[in-house]
Amino acid sequence: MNLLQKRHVLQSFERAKATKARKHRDTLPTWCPGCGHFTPLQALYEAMEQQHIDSKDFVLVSGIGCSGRFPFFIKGFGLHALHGRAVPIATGVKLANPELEVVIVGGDGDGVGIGGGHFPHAARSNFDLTYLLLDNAIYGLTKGQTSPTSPMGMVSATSPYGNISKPLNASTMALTYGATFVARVFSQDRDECTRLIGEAMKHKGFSLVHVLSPCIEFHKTVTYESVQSEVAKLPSDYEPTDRVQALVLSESQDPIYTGLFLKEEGPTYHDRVNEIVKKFEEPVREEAIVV
Amino acid sequence: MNLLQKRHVLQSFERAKATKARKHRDTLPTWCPGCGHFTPLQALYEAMEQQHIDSKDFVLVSGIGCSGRFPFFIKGFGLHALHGRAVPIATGVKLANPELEVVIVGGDGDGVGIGGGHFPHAARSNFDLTYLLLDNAIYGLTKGQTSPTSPMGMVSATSPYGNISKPLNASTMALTYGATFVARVFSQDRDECTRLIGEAMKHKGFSLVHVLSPCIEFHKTVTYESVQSEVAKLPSDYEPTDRVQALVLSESQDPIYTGLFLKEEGPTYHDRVNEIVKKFEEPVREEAIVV
Amino acid sequence: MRKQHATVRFCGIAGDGIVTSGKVFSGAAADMGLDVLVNDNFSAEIRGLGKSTTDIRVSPTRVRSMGDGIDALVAMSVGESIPEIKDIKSDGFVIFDCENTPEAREEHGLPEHIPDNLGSFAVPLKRLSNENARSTIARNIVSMGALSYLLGLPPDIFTELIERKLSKKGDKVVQRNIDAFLAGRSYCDEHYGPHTTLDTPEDSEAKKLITGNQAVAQGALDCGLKFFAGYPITPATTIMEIVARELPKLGGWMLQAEDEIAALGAVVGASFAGKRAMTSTAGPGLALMSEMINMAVMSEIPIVIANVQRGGPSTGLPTKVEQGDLNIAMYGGSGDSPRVVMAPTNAEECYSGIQFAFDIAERFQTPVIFLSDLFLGQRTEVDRIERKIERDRSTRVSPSEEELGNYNRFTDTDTGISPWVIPGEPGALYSVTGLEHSETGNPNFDAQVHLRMQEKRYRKFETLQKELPKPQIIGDEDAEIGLSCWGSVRGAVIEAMEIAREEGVKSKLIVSMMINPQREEDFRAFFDSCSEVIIPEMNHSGQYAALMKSRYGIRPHEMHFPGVTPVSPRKIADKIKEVQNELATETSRLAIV
Amino acid sequence: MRKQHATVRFCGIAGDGIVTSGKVFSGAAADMGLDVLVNDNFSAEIRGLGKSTTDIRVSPTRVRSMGDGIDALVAMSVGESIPEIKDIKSDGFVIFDCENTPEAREEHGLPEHIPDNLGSFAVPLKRLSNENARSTIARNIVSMGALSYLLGLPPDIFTELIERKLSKKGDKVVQRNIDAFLAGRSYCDEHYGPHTTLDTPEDSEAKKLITGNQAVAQGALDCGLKFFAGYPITPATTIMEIVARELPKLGGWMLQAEDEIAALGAVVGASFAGKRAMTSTAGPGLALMSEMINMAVMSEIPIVIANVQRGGPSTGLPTKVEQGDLNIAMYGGSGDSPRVVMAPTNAEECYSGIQFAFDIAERFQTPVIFLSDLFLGQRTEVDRIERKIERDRSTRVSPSEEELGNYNRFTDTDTGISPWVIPGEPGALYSVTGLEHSETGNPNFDAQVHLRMQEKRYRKFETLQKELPKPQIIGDEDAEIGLSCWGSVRGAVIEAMEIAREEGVKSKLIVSMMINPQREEDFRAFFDSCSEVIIPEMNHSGQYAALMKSRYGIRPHEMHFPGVTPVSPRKIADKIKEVQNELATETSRLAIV
Ligand SMILES: Cc1ncc(C[n+]2csc(CCOP(=O)(O)OP(=O)(O)O)c2C)c(N)n1
Ligand SMILES: Cc1ncc(C[n+]2csc(CCOP(=O)(O)OP(=O)(O)O)c2C)c(N)n1
Ligand code: SF4
Ligand code: SF4
Ligand SMILES: [Mg+2]
Ligand SMILES: [Mg+2]
Repeated sequence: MNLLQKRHVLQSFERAKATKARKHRDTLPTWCPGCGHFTPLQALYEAMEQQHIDSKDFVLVSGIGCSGRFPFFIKGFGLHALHGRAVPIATGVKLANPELEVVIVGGDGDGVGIGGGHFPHAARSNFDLTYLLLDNAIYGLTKGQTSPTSPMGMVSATSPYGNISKPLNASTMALTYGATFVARVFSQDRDECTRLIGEAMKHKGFSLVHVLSPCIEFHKTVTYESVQSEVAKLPSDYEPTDRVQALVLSESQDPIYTGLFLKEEGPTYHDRVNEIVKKFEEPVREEAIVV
Repeated sequence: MNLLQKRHVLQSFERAKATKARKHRDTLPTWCPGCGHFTPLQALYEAMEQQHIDSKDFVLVSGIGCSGRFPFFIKGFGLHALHGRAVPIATGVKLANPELEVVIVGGDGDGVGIGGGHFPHAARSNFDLTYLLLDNAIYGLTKGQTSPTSPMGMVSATSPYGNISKPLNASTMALTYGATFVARVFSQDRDECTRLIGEAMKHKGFSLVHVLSPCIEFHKTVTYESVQSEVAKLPSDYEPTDRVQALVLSESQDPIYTGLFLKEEGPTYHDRVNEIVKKFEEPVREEAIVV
Repeated sequence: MRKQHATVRFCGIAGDGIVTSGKVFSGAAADMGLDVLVNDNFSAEIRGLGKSTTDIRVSPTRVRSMGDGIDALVAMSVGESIPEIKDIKSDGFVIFDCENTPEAREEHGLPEHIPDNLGSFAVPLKRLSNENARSTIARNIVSMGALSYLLGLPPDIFTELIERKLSKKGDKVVQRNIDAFLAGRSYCDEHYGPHTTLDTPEDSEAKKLITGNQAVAQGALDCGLKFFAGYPITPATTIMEIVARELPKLGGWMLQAEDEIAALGAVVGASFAGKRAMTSTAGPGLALMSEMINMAVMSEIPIVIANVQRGGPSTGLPTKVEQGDLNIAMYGGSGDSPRVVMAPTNAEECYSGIQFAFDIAERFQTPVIFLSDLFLGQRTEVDRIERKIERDRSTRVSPSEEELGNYNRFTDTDTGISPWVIPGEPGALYSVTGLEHSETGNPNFDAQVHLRMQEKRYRKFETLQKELPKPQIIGDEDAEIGLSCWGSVRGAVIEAMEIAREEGVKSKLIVSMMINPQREEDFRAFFDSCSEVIIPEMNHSGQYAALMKSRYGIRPHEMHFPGVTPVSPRKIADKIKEVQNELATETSRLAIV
Repeated sequence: MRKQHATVRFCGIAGDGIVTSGKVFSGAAADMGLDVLVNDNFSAEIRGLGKSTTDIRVSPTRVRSMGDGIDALVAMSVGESIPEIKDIKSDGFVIFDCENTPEAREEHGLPEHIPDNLGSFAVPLKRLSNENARSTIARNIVSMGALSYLLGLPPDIFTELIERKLSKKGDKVVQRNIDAFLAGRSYCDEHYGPHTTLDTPEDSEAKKLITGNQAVAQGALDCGLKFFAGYPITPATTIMEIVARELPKLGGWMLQAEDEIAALGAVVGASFAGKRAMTSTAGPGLALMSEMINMAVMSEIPIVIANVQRGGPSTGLPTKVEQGDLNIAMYGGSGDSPRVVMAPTNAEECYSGIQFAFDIAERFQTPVIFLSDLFLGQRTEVDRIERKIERDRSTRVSPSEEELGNYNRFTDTDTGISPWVIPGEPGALYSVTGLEHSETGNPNFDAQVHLRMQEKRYRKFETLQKELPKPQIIGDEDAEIGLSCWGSVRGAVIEAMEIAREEGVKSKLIVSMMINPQREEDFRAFFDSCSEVIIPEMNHSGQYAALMKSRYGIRPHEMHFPGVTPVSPRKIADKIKEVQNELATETSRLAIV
């Protein structure tokens, strides 16, 4: 790393230091200088700060990928899991101890590629989890292969003649699966990142924050500039209450909308578990139940 | 099996004999007499018959479940695969030999439970496969546990106090994933079954036929009667050309629409592969390609 | 004739009430104070054309295995029952349906398959059912009457049981069934007279029954299970079904996951969050869990997996027994991946073993794979379990005040065990990972660090080895022939040793629930004390034998039973005698030289 | 001083051009006709703070391993290079940057770590790069100049190589780099004079270079690979990347799947449809494939899996070598699940071995797990491959006219091999399943059928065993010390045997690409001929040793190298000597008695 690069890393990081969320003052993120993931990391720090989350009650479960390294850069408990398996592991953590604030971080390959079988069930069950899906439309950590969110035609070492599969859209998927909080944000929009991550954490139920977070090292076409030119905020009068409406807008590619698509209040999975478990605590009712 | 039951099996089967698609005249399906799966089996026979598909060019890949037994009741090549893995295996069969007619059969647990991670990719890649998803909203073969399409509140051995997760909707999922042919049908509507399975097989690209096929042995609430009372055919003037429209109608629960939601023409995955491979066959162009 | 043990087989297809027959007969036997072992044999099909059988072995003394052959066959359907006749012992008998009188029995095609030496009892099951119960559905109850009469068992306990089981359905139903039962008896009394007399137990106290899967679930619930996540798979599903019903009553929860990977993932998460957590599965599911087990090995998270073995490989034989998953349990992880492997041998050990599994998992921060099998998991046996209920039990090693001062999640200690702090507890923050890591938990790929952490992960197993209870040694200490076995085969082996002993050959057995680690010194000493070793197991390739060979350098006689049905004590007894014989010849040949 | 072998290490972080340095140096060495072995050592991080090193060992004679220690360290960044100094041999040297003149070298903090015995060459890399190439980016080229001079290597081949590699970027770039290179040389000439003189090769013909992963891909493409499906994973990804590029040119296709299960599933499907198909992966991926491998075992579908081993368990050490996946390859399936396991020992065997793997897979209708490792897969070595191009090669056994008449997919034959008809071919229809099945392919759970089909599945392995080539036996036939090893360790073992021999101790080695099955008679005979056996391998638990112990009843001396770096020939040589010593003492002690 030359000095310039080092300076970039340090700068990104120094800014983050401003909050107390960071774990070790001497641990630098291992990402490439300028990586899209720096800003969401800072946004998470700030959201934690704003909500006065005690580090000891914070558990970050992550997948494998560049994004998966989050737990080592943050003050709290971390579980850097297997590729694609952060979601079920986080589910176990939360169900075992609902007092914990559980956040999942993972990449596009991790979440809708290898982990794509878990995402529907976490969403439909409305586990009280916040899922930051850092979508750079590429496999970063393994050095730049095509991912399930890569655009058609994208040339990479695994699609040397251009990608021939349509990309998936994580926000739309979450809406189809029944997630109760679905937002999309451009990683460089730091304030929006902070706000939406904060809202997601506050939301009771399964929340997806779909972060468009370019890989500056390997992606030649999905860049800060390209994303910047494609995104547009949801109309200011948009009300995030109608799932069908949300589905339609989340599908749009021109522009790619950012903002909060949907927020639905209702019982979480754990609320429903509690209802059942409570019945057994009340002695009068216990006899009524035939098992 | 008492005589009455035996007669039922034989009857369902005798009807099927009318076509030549059946493999062994002495092999009886192992399903419970009256199972929802008999009619789609017959429908498949008839569709094959109508399209004059040569048994030797027919490959049926199935998952594990009651539905997974299809290959043993049909004349052709069969691969009774692993639980949840019929889709990727079928993909390999088709890409290796595009001349083969490849049909996938599997249950709801198989397809959107354990196999739910594969479905999105087959759909978005538009592999030329026909997928019959026999949805009985229960795990039949393992004797009646709750499945990912089971209604909320359903009582079963694994949800003795009622299911507390929202069910998934296979048709909507396929539409979200980018499938180019999506239909839903009630298994007892034999003509519609035959017609849609036939259309699906004819369609070039990934086709889902979502068959509502009740389990008479274990399901107490999703029955022939309940499904019959909930379904309605898509409006007669409905044009299956608009994905957003299709998404909206497929989501509806009251009524549950049946019929063809979407049919989109366009190149299949294999068409795109061929385009690339062909470039290398043309000697003039070969030099132009920098690899 | 008098008999000590007796094995009865009901054979038929769906609708014949085979399962009910088994339940009624075994229930009545247990009520009489007899020892009981029941082995169901279902087809992998739901109904359709599937055949099913139930074997019930009863005895006034301990029943350890299904034995060899059957004493009575109740043939509820003809085609299915014909192949079963060959299993009947020379003094056994068959009960089958006849339209009217015994003379009419030829019509049915079954009698000509019955050899002359066997008792052959045609009973008009359908007719008597119709006459007494107004339906053909009570045919199995009629056959029960016939059977109880022919075995010389008293009627009262049967009728009481019928009454108890059916009381909810009203007096009329009860009476009709009792009538059907008695009709079966009187028909035999009238036409045949008694055949066999079963010995009655000295202690005629009624016995409770239990299956291995029930015992696993009960054991886990009693020792503090708080979270279970699973995916249905035969023959393990009943464990998750019991837990689904019972755990909420204790404030816990059973999560049905979308697949086995997610199930074990949720267990890993729950355990990371400090709760006793487990899953249950069978071969195909265990295969899917390979990567997640390894995650738990690397990040030292306690997990318990109850794996109920069925026939393999692949989807295999879902409803048949085999002991085929030892290899994958031991070696199924990529890299050097130590894990605890246990195998209970009966329902008592299903209960106590699963509790021990939790204690080990938590104390040593390791996956424990608990290898039950279909025979053990599904069979009904007498409940000899001593309940040990301790619902907030924990064997977790927490850091001392001092250790907390300078806390590292993976402190390298003499025992290999690092004290742990659970998320939510104050005083320490850390992250864990499936990557190699230093003591802090942060990723680290240095050669020295890797060496150190590998050694630490293996050292835990040495510590555990020292803490293990001694293996069981059974039989004659001075015998030349030693046996070793694992899992549910133990019963048949002990029975075989008894047979061989009666026939003049002594032998001894070493067996432990602990497959890995094992108290190696005890095993080595045992094998050193034997001239020859025999290892019988229910698989084709000798998986346990291979482990013993590699670990102890022995060259055993291997007996591979292909699975599908429980093993035969007779065959093992013959092998013991054969090996002893060879040994004798060998010795005398040496003496001549 | 003169040297025969020399190992050079470049050390730095991202941006220091370490990989380029390695490529240029090894390329030039190969152009000179030297034998070359290159081992890259990357961090698991993409850029950020990761350190990377490249070792290049060169020699006029055969280079079999990375040897012990390095002769020259090119320290491109200070902090990262200090820990590397300890690896330098007593007559080695360090090149490092200095701002201006050698006198100013203290500034940098590195020199005080250099022991006096080592050559210490401060070169103003940055300044000379700036002066000659108008940027600091050519620092590595300056260092290359210095290095080539200090090793006594002629400049022309380097400058030619630079010209060739950079010609596309224009004359100016070429000239600047050549200037930078020459500046490094002249600086050393001016300030220091030559240090080492490397022996030159007799055969100075330029050599081509290749990596193990390239050889695997090339071998597969040359023998008829038609379909590949994979999922990226270090260190196997390059195989799929090469195939992605090359296969379409041959009418085939590489499918990037959504995970490893789908990847292997697609391979199973393609193979069922009659095409030669494979995947590549590493430990975590192989773990995920367990269930699908078993499906192929049960339904007898040929598949080839190239597994490039990295450090484990779990996600482990993605960029470090280890031989940890033998256990899971052999035993990772539920039930009794026989499969072929092979391990190439060098690039030639990566090529010929993968072709043999396809031949076996197809002929015996079985999965073949091909265990390469990170060191072998990524290292650059001299290309000694004899290409064998046969793109429609098939070893499939098709039915004869007669057999087709009464066709069963799983006919039970003497060899265990059933002739097969591919979907789309006329004359036979059938279904296959992961369930147990009869000869027809239809599900069947009968005990006899299971026994028969299990035997058939295992019989194929006996047939194969007889058809295998003999294992290699290397060394002194009359030696008392025997060694056995597998995979890329072979090179180090042979080198160790040479060292030991020079130091007076003879030994011999048995090694085969075939791990399972193996020509057991040959191995047994070899072990019988040894007094002691040593088994060195790159893992913690001795996985290959455990297999040899179980299979042949030997009690070897095990050497467990923890992975991360390739093994040391010196340590193995010392062990050979130590064991021989013990043997001598033992013998003489016996003689005294
Ligand atoms: C089972 C398994 N397969 C493959 C890998 C290799 N691998 C590590 S990260 C990764 C992809 C990362 O891409 P993504 O999830 O998009 O995260 P990013 O690095 O782009 O943030 C892969 C394929 C692995 N670690 N485990
Ligand atoms: C890996 C694995 N896990 C679990 C099973 C057990 N299993 C067999 S079929 C089935 C569910 C079947 O349900 P579905 O797919 O809905 O099919 P249906 O029987 O209802 O037609 C399960 C859980 C298995 N065979 N393999
Ligand atoms: S490779 Fe891409 S995603 Fe990974 S750290 Fe670098 S810029 Fe970020
Ligand atoms: S269990 Fe249900 S799905 Fe299975 S065969 Fe019977 S009725 Fe059909
Ligand atoms: Mg990514
Ligand atoms: Mg179903």
